[in-house]
Amino acid sequence: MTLDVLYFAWLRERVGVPRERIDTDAATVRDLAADLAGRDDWHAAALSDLTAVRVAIDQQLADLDAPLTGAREVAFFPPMTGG
Amino acid sequence: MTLDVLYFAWLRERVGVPRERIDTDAATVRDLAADLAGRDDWHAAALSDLTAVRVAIDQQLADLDAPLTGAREVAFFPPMTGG
Amino acid sequence: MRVLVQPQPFDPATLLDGFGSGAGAVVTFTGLVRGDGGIVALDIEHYPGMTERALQAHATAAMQRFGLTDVLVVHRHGRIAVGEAIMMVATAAPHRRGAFEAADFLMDWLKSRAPFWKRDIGPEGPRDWVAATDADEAALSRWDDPPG
Amino acid sequence: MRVLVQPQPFDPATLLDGFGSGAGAVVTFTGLVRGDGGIVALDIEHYPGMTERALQAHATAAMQRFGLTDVLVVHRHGRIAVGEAIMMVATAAPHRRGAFEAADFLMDWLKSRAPFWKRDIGPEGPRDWVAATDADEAALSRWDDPPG
Repeated sequence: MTLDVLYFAWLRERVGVPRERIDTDAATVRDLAADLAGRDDWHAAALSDLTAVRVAIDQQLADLDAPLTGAREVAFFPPMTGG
Repeated sequence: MTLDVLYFAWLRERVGVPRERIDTDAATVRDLAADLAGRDDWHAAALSDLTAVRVAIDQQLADLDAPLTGAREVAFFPPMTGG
Repeated sequence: MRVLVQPQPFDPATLLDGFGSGAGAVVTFTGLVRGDGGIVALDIEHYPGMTERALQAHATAAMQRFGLTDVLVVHRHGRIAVGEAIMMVATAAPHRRGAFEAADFLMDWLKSRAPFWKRDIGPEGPRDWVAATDADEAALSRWDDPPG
Repeated sequence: MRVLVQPQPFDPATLLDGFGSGAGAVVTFTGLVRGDGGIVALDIEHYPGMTERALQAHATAAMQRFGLTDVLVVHRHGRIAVGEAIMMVATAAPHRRGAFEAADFLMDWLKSRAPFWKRDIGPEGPRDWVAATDADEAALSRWDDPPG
């Protein structure tokens, strides 16, 4: 499965890119984070601890255990602090 | 005692004047209303039933039983409906 | 702090120019005349002298109670056509909670304790004086306890 | 209904021209950058596409839940200097309660669920990303039950 993965705020800074296109066999968001964290130190620094990480699948907020079936775009970011 | 008495909204319309200077021996606001209500039909129409009447003494909200000692200006009006 | 009681229309943009400078949160409330029941205007009567003093006192109380950095109250009297603004309050505070609560508090007070009386004006002329509502009394009683 | 997400400063008077026509109550909330801790600006990052969609969805939800006649949300992104407005919400309703509650609800949501992230900028450059607060989470949870 090919996915666009987006990073925001400090996750973007740790990974080093705002977005990337990747291939993965991950079934859930949590699996995807583990897959990415195993790829290099930068991804590991961003994604090995998901305590303060929020996710969206195709621009909708989602749980870490949400399935990736049919997903095209997954985003990882810290809790929002708008306003 | 000489007092300026002011009327607002429907009390003003019933009495027929917005303000008047009167002499009275009334000890409280309630006594004053009774004194005025006894003077003519217009005052009676405004002041014989005080259920929906509010009062101010010298521009401060007051109770009907508040004493008039030292008062210079007494106002009678319906509950406020501002804004 | 600024309190205005006037017959003239007011321009919010002019009044709010520079308002809340240094604050983090500004809330405004504007009350407009609605055309309910086919009315064409409202007449607002006030108590010259007492009205200004009461508004000043309550604006000052709101500043202290809610930690405001600034407050503005403008209220018109006389005849006000449907669609026009009757009044506006603006509150400025470091954070949003204080600004919201202060504006809400000032409005509840203005609706039931400020010396204004209003009557509906139809195409045929003046109608009845608007009666005070239990809902406005209940709204004001929310503020009897210190804010949470 | 109008939702704007933009880097440019906005002019409240222009955006509010004609807003709330026919309503009885208009509430606005404006959030401004405070100079706490010697900061000179904020950087606001957003998620292009998702941010606009989420704001549209919540503005629509607020319209329905609070019986609004109109709603406006404008939120900036990029670098915003101390003293400048970050965002504004405006709500219009027949009566004051709906307008106040809707603005309050939208702000609580914007602070903790809208896809924006901010970091402090000092004279020396970027500082830390601002952490989410328990207070903002608690504020949002007030709206879990239907409004009273």
